[in-house]
Amino acid sequence: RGAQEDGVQRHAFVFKNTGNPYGEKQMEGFADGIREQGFEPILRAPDVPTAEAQIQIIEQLITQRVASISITGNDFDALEPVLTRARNQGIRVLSADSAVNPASRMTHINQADSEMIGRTLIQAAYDMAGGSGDIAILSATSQASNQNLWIEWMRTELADHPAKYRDLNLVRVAYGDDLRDKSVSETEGLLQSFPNLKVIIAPTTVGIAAAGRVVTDRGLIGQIYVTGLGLPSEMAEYISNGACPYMFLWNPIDVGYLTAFAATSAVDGRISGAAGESFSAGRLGSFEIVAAGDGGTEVLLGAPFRFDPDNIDEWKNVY
Amino acid sequence: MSEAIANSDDTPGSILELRRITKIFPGVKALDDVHFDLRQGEIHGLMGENGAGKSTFIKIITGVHAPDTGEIVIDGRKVEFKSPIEAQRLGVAAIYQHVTCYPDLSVAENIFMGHEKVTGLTRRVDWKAMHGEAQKLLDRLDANFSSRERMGALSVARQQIVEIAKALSTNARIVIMDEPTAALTQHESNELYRITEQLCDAGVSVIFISHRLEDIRRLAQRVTVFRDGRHIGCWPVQEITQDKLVVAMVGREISTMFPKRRIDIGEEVLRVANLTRIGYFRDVSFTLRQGEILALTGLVGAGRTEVCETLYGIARWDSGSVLVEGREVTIEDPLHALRLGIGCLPEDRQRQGLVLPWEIGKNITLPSLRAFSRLYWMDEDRENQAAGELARKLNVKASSIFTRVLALSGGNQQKVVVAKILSRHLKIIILDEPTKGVDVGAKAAIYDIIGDLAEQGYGIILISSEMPEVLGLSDRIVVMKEGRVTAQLETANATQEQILKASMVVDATEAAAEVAAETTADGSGSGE
Amino acid sequence: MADARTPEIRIQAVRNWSWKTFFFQWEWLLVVVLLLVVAVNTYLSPFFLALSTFIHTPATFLDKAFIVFPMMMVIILGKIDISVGSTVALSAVMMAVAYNAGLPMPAAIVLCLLVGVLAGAFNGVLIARFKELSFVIVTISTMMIYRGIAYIILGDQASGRFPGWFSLFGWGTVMGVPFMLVAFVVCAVIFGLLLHKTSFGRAIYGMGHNAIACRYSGVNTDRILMTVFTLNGLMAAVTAIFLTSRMGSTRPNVALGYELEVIAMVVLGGVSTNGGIGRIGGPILAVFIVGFLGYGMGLANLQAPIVLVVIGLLLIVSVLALRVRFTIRRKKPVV
Amino acid sequence: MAGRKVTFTENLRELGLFIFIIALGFAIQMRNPAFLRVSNIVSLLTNTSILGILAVGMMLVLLTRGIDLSIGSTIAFSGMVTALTVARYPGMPALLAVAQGAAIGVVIGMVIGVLVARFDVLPIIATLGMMNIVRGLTYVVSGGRWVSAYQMPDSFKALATGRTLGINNLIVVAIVVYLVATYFMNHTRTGRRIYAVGSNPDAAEVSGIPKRRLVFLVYTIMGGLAGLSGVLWVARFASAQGDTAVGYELQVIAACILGGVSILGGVGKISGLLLGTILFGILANALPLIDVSPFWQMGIQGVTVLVAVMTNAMVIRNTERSALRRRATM
Ligand SMILES: Nc1ncnc2c1ncn2[C@@H]1O[C@H](COP(=O)(O)OP(=O)(O)OP(=O)(O)O)[C@@H](O)[C@H]1O
Ligand SMILES: Nc1ncnc2c1ncn2[C@@H]1O[C@H](COP(=O)(O)OP(=O)(O)OP(=O)(O)O)[C@@H](O)[C@H]1O
Ligand SMILES: [Mg+2]
Ligand SMILES: [Mg+2]
Repeated sequence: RGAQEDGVQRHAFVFKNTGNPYGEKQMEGFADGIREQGFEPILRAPDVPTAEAQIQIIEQLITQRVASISITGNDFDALEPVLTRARNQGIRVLSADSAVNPASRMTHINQADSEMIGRTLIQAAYDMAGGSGDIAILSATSQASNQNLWIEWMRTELADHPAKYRDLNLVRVAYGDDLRDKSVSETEGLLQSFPNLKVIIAPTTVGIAAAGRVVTDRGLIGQIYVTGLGLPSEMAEYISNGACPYMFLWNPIDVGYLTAFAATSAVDGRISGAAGESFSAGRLGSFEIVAAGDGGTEVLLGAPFRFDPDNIDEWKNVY
Repeated sequence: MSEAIANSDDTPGSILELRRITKIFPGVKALDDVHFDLRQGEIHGLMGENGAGKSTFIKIITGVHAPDTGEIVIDGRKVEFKSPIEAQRLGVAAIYQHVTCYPDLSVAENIFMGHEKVTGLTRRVDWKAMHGEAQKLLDRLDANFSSRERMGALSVARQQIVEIAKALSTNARIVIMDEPTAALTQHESNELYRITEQLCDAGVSVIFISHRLEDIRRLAQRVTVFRDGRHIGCWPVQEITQDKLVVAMVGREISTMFPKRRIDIGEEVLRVANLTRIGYFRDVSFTLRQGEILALTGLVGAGRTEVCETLYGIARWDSGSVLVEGREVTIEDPLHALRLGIGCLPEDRQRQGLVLPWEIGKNITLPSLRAFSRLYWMDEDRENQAAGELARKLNVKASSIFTRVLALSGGNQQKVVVAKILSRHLKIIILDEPTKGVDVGAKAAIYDIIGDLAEQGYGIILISSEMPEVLGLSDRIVVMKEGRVTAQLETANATQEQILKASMVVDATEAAAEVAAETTADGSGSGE
Repeated sequence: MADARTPEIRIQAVRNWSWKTFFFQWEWLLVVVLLLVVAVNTYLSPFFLALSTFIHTPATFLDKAFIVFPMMMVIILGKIDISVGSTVALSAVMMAVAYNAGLPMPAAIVLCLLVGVLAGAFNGVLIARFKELSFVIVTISTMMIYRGIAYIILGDQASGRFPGWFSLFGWGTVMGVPFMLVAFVVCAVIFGLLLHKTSFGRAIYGMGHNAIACRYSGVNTDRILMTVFTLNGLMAAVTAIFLTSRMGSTRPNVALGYELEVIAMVVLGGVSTNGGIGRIGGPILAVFIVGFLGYGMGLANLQAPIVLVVIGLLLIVSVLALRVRFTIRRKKPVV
Repeated sequence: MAGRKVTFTENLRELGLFIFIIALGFAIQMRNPAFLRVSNIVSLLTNTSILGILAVGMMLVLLTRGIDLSIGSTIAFSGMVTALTVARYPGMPALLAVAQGAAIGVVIGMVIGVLVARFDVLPIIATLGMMNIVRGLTYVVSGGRWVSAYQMPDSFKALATGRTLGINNLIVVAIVVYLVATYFMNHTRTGRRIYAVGSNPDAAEVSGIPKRRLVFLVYTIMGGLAGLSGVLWVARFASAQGDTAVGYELQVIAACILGGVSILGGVGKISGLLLGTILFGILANALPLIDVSPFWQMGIQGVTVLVAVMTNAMVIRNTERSALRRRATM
């Protein structure tokens, strides 16, 4: 199954949209992982980050009778009908990086524990603010499910330790829609509205770079700090100049690579997506499927990696 | 007739000559082997029926169209124009039949577009010089508006004056005027005659196209007639009688332009009392009865069109009242007016009257789509039949009702607009300059139609600036000036002088008093 | 005196039909392009040439095609409606929220249509009543307003959990043919007749060429304008139903950018943005050209940027072909 | 006589918009006193300057009855190519990079110009097609990558952050563009002829105005300004992405129309354009300042735009009516 005339199994990866280096790296990792096992990867991404466009791509993959589809969802629920159709045709469906709902996937490859990300970012902000001051969040779009989950955990962290965070005020969650110009306007709005602002947490690659840019431009380095989740290449400048003392991210290549092995294991029948199963993932070693917060199961890649002035130079050319 | 080729060839002083010109449009031979010559300082009239090929001929001289065969000779040298600019450089300027202006720009810019005045060194537009020059030209034409005015805000007649100023501004040696008087009143036409003669005295040669015999009689030294794209003849104006000219143009005799019919005037169908639209007209009152032809006349800009458009629901009146068959009405929009039985032939047939890219038939049935459809579903067979009948009745010249109106000559276009009105059952018909730009033959036909309509019991309001038309057709005359009625006269005892006086006097109330003193009958009261 | 060469022409009321004018039509070019697309796709992917491709895949691109019909009317009128994508989002969100608030699903669907109608009518009223406002600015601002309302209602949430039968709109079949395709054909017939066979359609074409003359001729231009924009809203709501059914849930940012895709298809179909010109067949062919092109290139796993470039080229090249045809046929008159 | 009056009312076209902007500014100031602070005004102007530059080009296009939907893509493409170039050759002078970006835009504009002016392709189709093509090419040249801040030399980034005479460079560029455009449109023959072409293309042809050449010129200028904006955009955000400025064209067109430019051609003034752009700048800048839920932002923006144009329409209606009344009493 999943074979063209020449009999090579084909595995597809669908990212959110084209022209996104983070996605390119994930696809690159996925392709490496699939080729390593002697199969053929298919890498797809629509030109706009919408669920509607992904549905079309999945329909095309179904027609091609691929063995598996791994998807970075643009919508948690909206892909369920088409993915169900794919599964009914015997195609194995997984999600990676940004989940689709448990009913439409076998399992989800999670870059890192959402709880850990949320809590770590608040701790970083606490650290940068020196324990007191205003903090604000600059997110992507208001419906990005990843971001919303992380923000939820940030709020939980603040609520869990009221004494520790007594002087730390989360003043606003702003949305830059992953657009450069809007992210800059929103950042400037935050600066103007909250004179006491100390830290901006931006759990999105476009947002964090835009915030770093504004802080650098305004000569606010040392007064206002930026942290969050960003691409090392985008953030290298602001980590070096001190606008962002440190930030986090996982390795997208590894996310793709791990997904590749999960996909082939699912096609082989080695895993069914139930918690407790495990499979080996080439150079990354062995992974176990665990229960996820959304009621489905997931595979955790590991803790997010911390990028700071000491290590940024070796990573900025990687991704 | 066609052998009557008079003055031909190299008469000394001939500055423009066209030989054996043929121009074929898809399906139409617009010009067929015509020739023409123009002498230094001459005013040369060019006449012919609608669609005879006059405008096409002009466009060949100005380089807009290239002839299929034939040659153009200027100053004894053969020339070939690749674009209108080349013709301009050789001193040819034209005032086109359909005003070609830039409605969003100022009058001065309209005049100088294409040959703007620039400052010497920086080559920037010299606004001051342009406005100064433009104002001078306008003053020379006795125009009472500013060169800074926006072109689009001017009436058609004033735009025409700007067009003339534009032609003057190029210092052309050959000026071609394609029906310049079509939109002008008698008074304004006189001004135009004066200007044209001035030009000739300065050595400029003029080709003057007109459907008005008096224009040619008054101005031209020679007259050339085209018919169906062919050259019929060229005569010195003194040597040809009016009747012969008409025969040359139409190919048959037209017995009487204004056949006097005796029509019984019936009930009052329309009463307008103290109608006012602020800024446009004020206290306009008149009545109209079945079978009556009421002429509305006055100078351009007197507000006649505005009054009629208000009656037709294009605009709302601010105060006053309108009674249709004794019932007071409000008129929301043209549809409403049509339902009340009021129809209108608008002033600007290309913009307001026709869907130019459409076929003749579709245009004719546009006002009565309802009648040809059941529950919105069109009955095209019935529609085509009806359209065909109307087109035949008005003698529209085209091969079929599926010809696009775009390709028709002005007069035939006008007939299509008339056919549109006839497609509905109405009581009152407003005709705003129905014979503007229409040839003698078609004019006679339209007069005939107007007579027929009156006979059938329609009440007709005829806006016209042509004195013979007003006096020859109407039963009663209302004269307007600057938005007020200055006189109401019975045609039977009205004179041209009376009308002119009422339309030009300085003070309207004074004029009303003056005219009232002279006339015996009071127009508005005579109905009861 | 009477010239033998000018007999009194009796104007005819019968149309001359000729093969030449019949084949000199834009639609034939589109047919050729469509066949070309099929040929290229067959070459690119072994999966393309199958009956199922022609019967089942249209469902993947037909959702927005429902707006093509009323948008065609809007463009024939010489206007453009940029707010349709937002109207889709707003009516979808209203439907989902109403259903989840306890309204029975059929009622929610009616509400969806109603919202579309209201949104379209609001555009229409503004454009008809405020003549000095450009339709572009009106529909750009309602584009923001409608989607803005959707955001206000649903915020960052998605809403769905529709009853099972609702998915039949997008996924169901009638005798093996997808319901969406059937619905599309029905709409095509209805709109085709509306446009070409009724007085309403006639008036739309007339207004596209010369709205002033139509008003002088007693056409109720305001009402036609409002009706057409309302139809546009209605069909946007129909799209919302199919789209939501296919996605099983909805959120405020669905159907982003649909307006330009729809306009592109209408324009490719030979409808002139100058107004007055275009026949129903063109946009229908354009829907399938663009749809199959995207689908076939997807089957061949070509990357999105390539697909973008090809669709752009298609748009320009096919219109260039039209231009060349025109320059052969006639020289443009001046004045 | 009446002439003076008419031109007077026509100069008031943008009065309503002006009043509206003042009122809006006042209302925002009440909510957040930071609004009229100098630093905020500067950031507002900085962020609006690119929109303003593009609006000038779009006005020219709209004046000729055209439209350009491709500028978002042109910005992305020129920005991307320029960013790739400076990343490869960090020693390249910044002004050369600007020239390169503008040149790329000019070439794209010329292609559109040829399609529209020479082959009579409807502008909406030509630019819709180019929008897709150029966007696709942007992804192709970048290979899906972004160019990041650390890859760009400081001199390049300083294009957007540096100052000239104490004013941010972006604002300076925008001011220069406006001054040049004002002179060009009001005092050169070419500028006036662009108005003429849009006002009546057929008449333009008869009076010997090189219509096609002007249409070509207009798209070329638009392309050049979009290319320039692409470089400024990339320098300003210190990052080049494939999806830069997606959908930006609609904002630019909206700003133009808000500023009184007619898509029917021939009508539009630089002064109105300025007001339209500033209103959009305020909308983008002020909503983050006053504490509204992000979910309300888009709706508020839409309503503001609609109310702004309606206010303007009302003011025009009223001035015209009172002008009529005055005329009637004369
Ligand atoms: N661009 C064109 N394409 C096709 N036919 C045309 C075109 N221009 C003119 N014609 C046709 O050529 C013939 C001559 O038209 P022309 O406009 O020269 O007449 P005219 O003598 O000026 O009439 P009028 O007195 O009504 O202005 C008409 O039959 C007209 O339909
Ligand atoms: N005093 C005035 N000042 C400026 N414009 C005026 C004035 N009076 C009338 N107009 C305008 O001049 C134009 C001519 O008016 P209108 O068409 O009603 O006159 P008319 O008698 O029908 O003349 P025409 O013979 O041109 O049809 C109208 O557009 C009107 O708005
Ligand atoms: Mg003529
Ligand atoms: Mg009039």
